[in-house]
Amino acid sequence: MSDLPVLQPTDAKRILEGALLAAQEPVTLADLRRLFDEDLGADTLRRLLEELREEWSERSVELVSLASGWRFQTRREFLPFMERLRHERPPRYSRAVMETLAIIAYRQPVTRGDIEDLRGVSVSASIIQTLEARGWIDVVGHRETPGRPALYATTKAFLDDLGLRSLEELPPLEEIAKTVTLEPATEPQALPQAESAAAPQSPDSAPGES
Amino acid sequence: MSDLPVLQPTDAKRILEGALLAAQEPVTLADLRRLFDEDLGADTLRRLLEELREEWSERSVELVSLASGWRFQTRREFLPFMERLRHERPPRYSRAVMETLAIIAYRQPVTRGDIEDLRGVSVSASIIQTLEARGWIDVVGHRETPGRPALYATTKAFLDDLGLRSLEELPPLEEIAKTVTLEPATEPQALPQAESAAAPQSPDSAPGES
Amino acid sequence: MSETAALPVARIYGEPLVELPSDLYIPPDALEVMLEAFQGPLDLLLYLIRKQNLDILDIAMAPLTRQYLEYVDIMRTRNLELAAEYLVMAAMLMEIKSRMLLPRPPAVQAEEEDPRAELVRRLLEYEQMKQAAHRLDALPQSGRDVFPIGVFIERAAERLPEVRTADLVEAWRALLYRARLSAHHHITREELSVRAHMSLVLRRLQEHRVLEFAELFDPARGVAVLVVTLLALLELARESLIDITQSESYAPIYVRLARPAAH
Repeated sequence: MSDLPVLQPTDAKRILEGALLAAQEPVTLADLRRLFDEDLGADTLRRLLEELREEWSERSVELVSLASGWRFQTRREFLPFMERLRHERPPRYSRAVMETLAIIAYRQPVTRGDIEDLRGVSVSASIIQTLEARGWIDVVGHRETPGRPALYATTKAFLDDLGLRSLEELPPLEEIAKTVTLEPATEPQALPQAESAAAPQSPDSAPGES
Repeated sequence: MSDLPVLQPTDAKRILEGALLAAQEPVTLADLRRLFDEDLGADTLRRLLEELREEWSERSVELVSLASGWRFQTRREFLPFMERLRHERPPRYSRAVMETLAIIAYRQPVTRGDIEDLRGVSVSASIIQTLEARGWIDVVGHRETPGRPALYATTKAFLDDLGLRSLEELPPLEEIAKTVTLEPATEPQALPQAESAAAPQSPDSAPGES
Repeated sequence: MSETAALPVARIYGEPLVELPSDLYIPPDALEVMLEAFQGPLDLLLYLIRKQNLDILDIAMAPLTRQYLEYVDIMRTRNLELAAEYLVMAAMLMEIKSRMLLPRPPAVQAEEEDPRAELVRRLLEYEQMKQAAHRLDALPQSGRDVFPIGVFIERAAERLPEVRTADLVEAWRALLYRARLSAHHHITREELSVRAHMSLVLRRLQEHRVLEFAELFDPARGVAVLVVTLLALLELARESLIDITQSESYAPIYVRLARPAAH
């Protein structure tokens, strides 16, 4: 960029930039610090990263902070151009896969049986395999019930790939029961709370309100 | 676009930059020209690329022109820094290479034309060379059609390196098919709807312009 | 559902039914698509309920059960593969309906749980997850909407990429999606083994130029392999990749690569 001050390749920011551009995977702050001979304080490092992010703010590629660190990636707005170059629409997961993923993300850790109860249908092995192969879920333990079913949870790679830093950044669950007229409104933020969503049957709630 | 204001012709450089940074392999001039709606003369394109190269001349990453096209790569002087991060990611084959390999594995023996038909895009010689050099595919014959194209098949080394005893151990294709949505990307509300299911929209309606 | 829209055509448990359910007609061609579109009985129920703007917390069991059963019947008469879950749900709906029809003393009614409670809980929970799935799908996804940058690293010795079968699966999935290769849904394991043996035969013919027909078969490997080898030979001949010749009846049959002299 012409308006960037000319910097020497030895400059710390240029080193960070080069390392991040070449990394592909998110790089942790700890790894980034290992780039430098003398210790670069965590604060300095963070400041440099913020400056870098700012420098890249007007470009097709952006520097983002994810669950497992920092990386450069194309902006979403750049997708039409990516498609011209790749001649291809990247694949989308089927609804079955996405629903399974959502249940694992919001209700983790869950067993395959839990997922089947919630979806009301059996969950094929290939769906679980797809999510495992993508590195988005893994087995974090077993439930101590007959058969010791595996407990699935989402991984850091899942967060990274969806541009999130933590599970708290997942889109909040919609309060489906909002049509309830009798019950006092539940806390707006009440996260995965099956009970509050399901609780009330109001036999005389007016059907007029759509 | 929020951050990239409507891309002006002057932004052509930023588009080129994004495309080249995101490409895993060198990009040809012809491919780069396809990024733009109106034809960008070859001279203009070359001038922009030279300007871009100049912009990057003081950084850890450089833009280089190779026989097969243009690409960004880390500067040799930067390698010592990269090595400190080295233990990082193992190298990966590009999607084009992986898809070509998958087609040869599942559909062998196939010609380059067969692969192109399946992928819907041309398959560069370098992709085939990559797989041949690795010893994973070889020519097992020629199809007796004009040009006598070579027929490719996977080798024993391929099976060995993937830990398979035979091709039958590859995951069955029907299972894979089940995890892919074959519908065009739908709006959140569109499904299930008898109407839209009965008359699916054109599957190729592009998300952006194009 | 506005009161002004139309006069109710019927009253069901005191609730006006303004119009006859109109959404049950499914064009025959679309049936299988529909079946695929629904993720299961809960999904179908939600659709039926939402389609009529029914309050999910006050489901009118009779019309819902009837619509559901009609739908299931259509699927059955057309011999579509009907997941067992659909029938389980049908049974559950009928049970709830019958329990609601039974007269109960007011005192009992007050403390007894509404028989629909469990169904409502499941529907709400499922709908919540369904929406969550949509929202997850709407997030920018790496590899689909945004792409990680990893510029080429100039280095002395190249490390070779590792490939696992999962990577091949992923690659094939991308292909399938992109090309919507309907023709390739039908590829089976068996077909793959034929293609694998096609490669083997070609490989052997490259070494030996000409082989006697029988030499290509190894009875020690079992009947299945014999059959697959034969199928591979037939397919190779069909694709004009090999020539099979016999000078006269009962003479040996020879197999060679097609027109080897041309090369």
